[in-house]
Amino acid sequence: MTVVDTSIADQPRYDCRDAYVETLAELAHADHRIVGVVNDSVGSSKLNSFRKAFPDRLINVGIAEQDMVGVASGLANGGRIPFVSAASCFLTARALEQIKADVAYSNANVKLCGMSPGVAYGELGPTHHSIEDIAWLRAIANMTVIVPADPVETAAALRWAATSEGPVFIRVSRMSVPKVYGDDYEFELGKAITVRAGDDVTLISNGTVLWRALVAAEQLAAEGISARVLSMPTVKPLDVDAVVAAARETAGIVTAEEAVAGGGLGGAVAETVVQHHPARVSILGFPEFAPTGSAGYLLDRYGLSAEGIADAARKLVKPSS
Amino acid sequence: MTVVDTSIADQPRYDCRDAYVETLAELAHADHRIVGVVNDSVGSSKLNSFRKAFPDRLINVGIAEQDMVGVASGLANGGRIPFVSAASCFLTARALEQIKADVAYSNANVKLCGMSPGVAYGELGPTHHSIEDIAWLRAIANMTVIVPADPVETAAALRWAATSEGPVFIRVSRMSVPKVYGDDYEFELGKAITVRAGDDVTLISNGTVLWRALVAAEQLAAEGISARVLSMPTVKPLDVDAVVAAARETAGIVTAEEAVAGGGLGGAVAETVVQHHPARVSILGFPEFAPTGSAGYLLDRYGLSAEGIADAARKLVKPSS
Amino acid sequence: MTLTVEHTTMPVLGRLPIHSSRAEQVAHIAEAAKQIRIQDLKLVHYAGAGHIGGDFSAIDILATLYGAVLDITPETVNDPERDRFILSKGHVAGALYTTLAAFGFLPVDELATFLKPLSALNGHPNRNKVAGVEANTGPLGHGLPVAVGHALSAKLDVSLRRTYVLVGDGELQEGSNWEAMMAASQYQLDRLTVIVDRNRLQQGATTKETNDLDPLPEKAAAFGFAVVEVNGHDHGELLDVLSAVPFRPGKPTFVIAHTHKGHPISFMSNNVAWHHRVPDDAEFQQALTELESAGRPRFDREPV
Amino acid sequence: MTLTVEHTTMPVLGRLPIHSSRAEQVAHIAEAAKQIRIQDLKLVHYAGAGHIGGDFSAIDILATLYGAVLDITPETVNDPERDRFILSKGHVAGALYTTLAAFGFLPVDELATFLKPLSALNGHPNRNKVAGVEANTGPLGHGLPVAVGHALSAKLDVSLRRTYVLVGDGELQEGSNWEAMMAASQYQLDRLTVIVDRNRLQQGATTKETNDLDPLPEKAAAFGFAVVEVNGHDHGELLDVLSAVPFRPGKPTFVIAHTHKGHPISFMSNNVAWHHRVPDDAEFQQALTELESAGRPRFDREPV
Ligand SMILES: Cc1ncc(C[n+]2csc(CCOP(=O)(O)OP(=O)(O)O)c2C)c(N)n1
Ligand SMILES: Cc1ncc(C[n+]2csc(CCOP(=O)(O)OP(=O)(O)O)c2C)c(N)n1
Ligand SMILES: [Mg+2]
Ligand SMILES: [Mg+2]
Repeated sequence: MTVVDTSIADQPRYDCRDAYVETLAELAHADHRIVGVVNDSVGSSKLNSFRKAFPDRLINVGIAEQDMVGVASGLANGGRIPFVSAASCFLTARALEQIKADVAYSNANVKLCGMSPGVAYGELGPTHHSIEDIAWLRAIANMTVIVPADPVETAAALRWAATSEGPVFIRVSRMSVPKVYGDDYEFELGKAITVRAGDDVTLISNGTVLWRALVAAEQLAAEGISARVLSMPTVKPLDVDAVVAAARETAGIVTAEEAVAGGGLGGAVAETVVQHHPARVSILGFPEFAPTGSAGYLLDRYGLSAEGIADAARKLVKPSS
Repeated sequence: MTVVDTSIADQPRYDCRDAYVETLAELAHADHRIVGVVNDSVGSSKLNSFRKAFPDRLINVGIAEQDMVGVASGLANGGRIPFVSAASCFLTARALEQIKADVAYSNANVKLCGMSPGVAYGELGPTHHSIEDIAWLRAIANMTVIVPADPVETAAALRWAATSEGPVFIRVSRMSVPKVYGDDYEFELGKAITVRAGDDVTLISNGTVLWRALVAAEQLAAEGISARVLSMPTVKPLDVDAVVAAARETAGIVTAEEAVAGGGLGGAVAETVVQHHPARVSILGFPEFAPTGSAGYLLDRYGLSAEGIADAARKLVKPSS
Repeated sequence: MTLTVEHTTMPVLGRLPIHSSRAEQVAHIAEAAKQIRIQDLKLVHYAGAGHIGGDFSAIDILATLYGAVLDITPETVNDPERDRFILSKGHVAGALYTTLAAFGFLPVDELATFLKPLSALNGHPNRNKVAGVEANTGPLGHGLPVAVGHALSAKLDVSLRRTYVLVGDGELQEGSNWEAMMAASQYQLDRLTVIVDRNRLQQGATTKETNDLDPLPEKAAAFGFAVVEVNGHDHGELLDVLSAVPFRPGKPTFVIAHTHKGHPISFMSNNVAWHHRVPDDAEFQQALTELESAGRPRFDREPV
Repeated sequence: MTLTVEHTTMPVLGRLPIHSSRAEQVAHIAEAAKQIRIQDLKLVHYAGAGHIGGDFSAIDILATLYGAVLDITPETVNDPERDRFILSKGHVAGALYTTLAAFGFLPVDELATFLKPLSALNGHPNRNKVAGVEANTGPLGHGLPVAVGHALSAKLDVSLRRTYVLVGDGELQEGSNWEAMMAASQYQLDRLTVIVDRNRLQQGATTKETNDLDPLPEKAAAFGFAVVEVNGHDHGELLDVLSAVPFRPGKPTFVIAHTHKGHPISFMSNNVAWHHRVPDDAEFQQALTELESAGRPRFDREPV
């Protein structure tokens, strides 16, 4: 598979919701069982064109997330494949027991699509920041958790989800990102992708932060530090082998994600290394409710920029006295 | 502080809900601001006597957990100190957005008491098992997470919570436990307690599993393995120094908790060691939705027995080839 | 006390031929309900756990549904076009398992595993383990949204299959139900029937003392449902109403089934203590005697 | 375009003396509402974000509450006995901040920090950062339970302080509200007033197309509230109703304020596109002209 890696910061940027709706429409054309389920989030999920194409197959339950997820479970019982599309903050916080009981424990064939996750809602504040979603859903048994990094991976993950049986949570980013992958990319569940080879230190990332990790690796290369960059779209189940190899072969691991620092990707990596091959891990993420600021401002503020990631990597390679 | 340590398995057992209601009544007598808030859980929280003593100060909103937590936040706005008492599974899963927005982010002076947590509800099944609560609440900023190990610690933590300002989550165990602490115990937030000294390996535990870790340490001692046992009532904020010392001074750490394996105490310890002093950690907990069985059966089945903990410790001390 | 196969004595009753008379159907349901109660009493007594009050409140409804209303049999339990029944008040799993066994979905002697390690018969129903269970319930307020989802799927399929969901009255304090009712009405799901087990008791007290549901008919009507009230222990009334839905084209139906928790046992009936109390030996014997004594137990609807 | 202090031109209006006549109060509220709209328009236009449709729908209600109804002033903002107002539809934070500034709770020029890095004026209100904000809202369906909690605290204190909460109509699709309403009625919280901004639009469509709330008066009445309907842009009606609560002793009050999103701007009013659209330069100028033009904008209640 091709990885787009030259001066990624200068590439055009994409809102992954566009890939989401395109792919959903493509899937819905091919499989009549696919339906959308939303909470007054037709616009914010960019599903206007989908509704036009499939007026009966977009179920809008209104502003009612518990009902939304319960309804999705019932639709699955009736043989449908529901894609629930709602702001990730409300989907996961408001309907968590439905996700646990009606989807995960019931093993219902429901695809939960958390739109505009992380701090995409910037100035709308912590109530709208969905930084806990990964930690919350990772704690639930029988739940697959996927955090795609670009439009290509978003589309590929959705296609995979549509044809695999069972509960899946996919984050669909709003904050625009360059393409990391070529169009030949195929999603494989539970597999890390080495998007850049390296031996000194490992950067593990996903979602909107992955390309920043690639830029960080370039900066580090200029200083003679060879950083391996692992794309980790599947947070659960985690690619244990890739993490253990990184722990074994490099000086340490930096995890960087648009999420709370702990419990999510960073937590999963930490739990893996301590149980298989103890190593230093620097976990980047949000340590508190963010103050007012745009998404970009907040990422920078909490070290989720290329500079912040490179800094964390430097400290692992050359620990200060 | 005294630690009760001789043949703890033979000591009388206590349901920590009894300490809970006794302490709550004592606190309510001393401070008129204290009120209880429940979701038809007067009986399951053992609050019948409290209701008799303070008929107006036990607010039963009915079977409505979202409302329960929102109401608690409003009561705090009015100057009250609400202790929300509800089965931990429903309190945390059903009202998670209220916990995040109305309590944690609002910095409301609300005490969330998760009754009958873990697998206490045994045969009632995964919908009633509250094994994710610690991971879920730990991911929320500005949230203190406390998991007391016995009636003494439950009472002490409640007294602490009543006089400290801000959001607190306390698990109140139903599954009966022997006393680990003497009556002179005082709760200190964010501090581990070395309930047994040791140099070979460290067992970190809390809640209903702590006494099992003590029994495991005795079994290990009989084999010449000196196990340090750290009681970790505060999962958040974690006692970083105690964890780092354990990582530095012993061959590895076993974490054992009545919770999902990952994201909770084990996750917090893993994240701490990888960032401060990489070491082996064996994380014990539930890896899946449990099958039918009593609480005791399930703890044993998933290695949360003295034997299971001792086994994990042995593997750390003498790694098999 | 341990539950063993010796305690699983219930005959398998199955369904009557489709063209049986109403009187035959009602008699059959009555016999089924009696046998299910006797068996369920044994389950709870010997297993030492269960929710007998809510079980006995709901058994006449369950027996009517599985005995004569639902288009579902052990053979069609996976047929996509089967009717769906969702037990939202999942704490009465024991009553559901016993009912499923009575109608052949489950071997009667499997009831002996109720609550035992690794049994399929958990304290709350699991659809992945028990044929005939449509939803994993237990937390209250989940079944109605799931039922709405299923009714929507039927509507999308232009199918005539029906969806029934049984909710507790205390359970209706959960807001998720009202979200689902608004949606059901918006989508005009007239093949959806919500049955409320209106026993006026919840876990710790009466609904009135806790968080009154009344005026419940007005609430349901204002949320767009056609409302019908029945005696929830009268098999004839239940049969007539549950097989006649929908009552108003375009509207989902809300059946308020007036019941007593613990019905018809003299010392359990309408007594909140029996939400999850387990009968001791003497209580067990007395309850068994009352159930086995001839005649159909009387239930007079309370003045509301 | 950047928001600067130059754009924060609103006069501080404060409260009239207590014994002012009703006519004086109404005129004062009208002037305040006008100034708040002009200022809020500038905030949204220059900051490039906000929810102007919902802001303009609610401003007459906010101006009436802070201008003449609530027993709260900048001096008593921490007084335990103050009335509480909770903005449940937290997405109209801009309208709330501007209202708070108009009545002296917040320096007018601090409005220039709206949405800027580290500003206290977040896109949704934060009670820990802005004096006068009682609850951190933003996710819908949170304010009403919190208001019930506060009203309960007042009742426990045997206090006469009142609690008002403003909810969106789309917001009422959240079940948490109905849980809270049942509890409010159970606890007879007659010093609690729920005001619904009944603009019949939500984020993406009309309420009717999405998940119809009607018959809303019947729903609220069945949930135990005294229901009153008002023209939500008529300051006199709002003043009369909001200061007269409770209407039925022992019952909480449900005020359905009929409004238009975007009122009174010709091209915004009742237009769903303006949920969170930002006026461009031409639109800004036209809206400003319409607001500044003399006379009180007319609002005729729609036939329901
Ligand atoms: C979300 C949730 N909260 C609390 C409970 C605990 N609980 C189990 S049964 C019950 C009472 C139910 O009362 P009702 O719905 O009236 O049922 P019935 O009277 O038929 O037993 C409660 C509160 C639960 N199962 N789920
Ligand atoms: C729990 C939740 N779900 C979804 C949203 C997204 N959202 C913000 S405003 C809005 C529409 C609100 O409509 P309404 O309550 O009628 O308010 P108004 O018309 O006054 O703007 C939605 C769906 C939210 N803020 N919270
Ligand atoms: Mg009941
Ligand atoms: Mg509206």
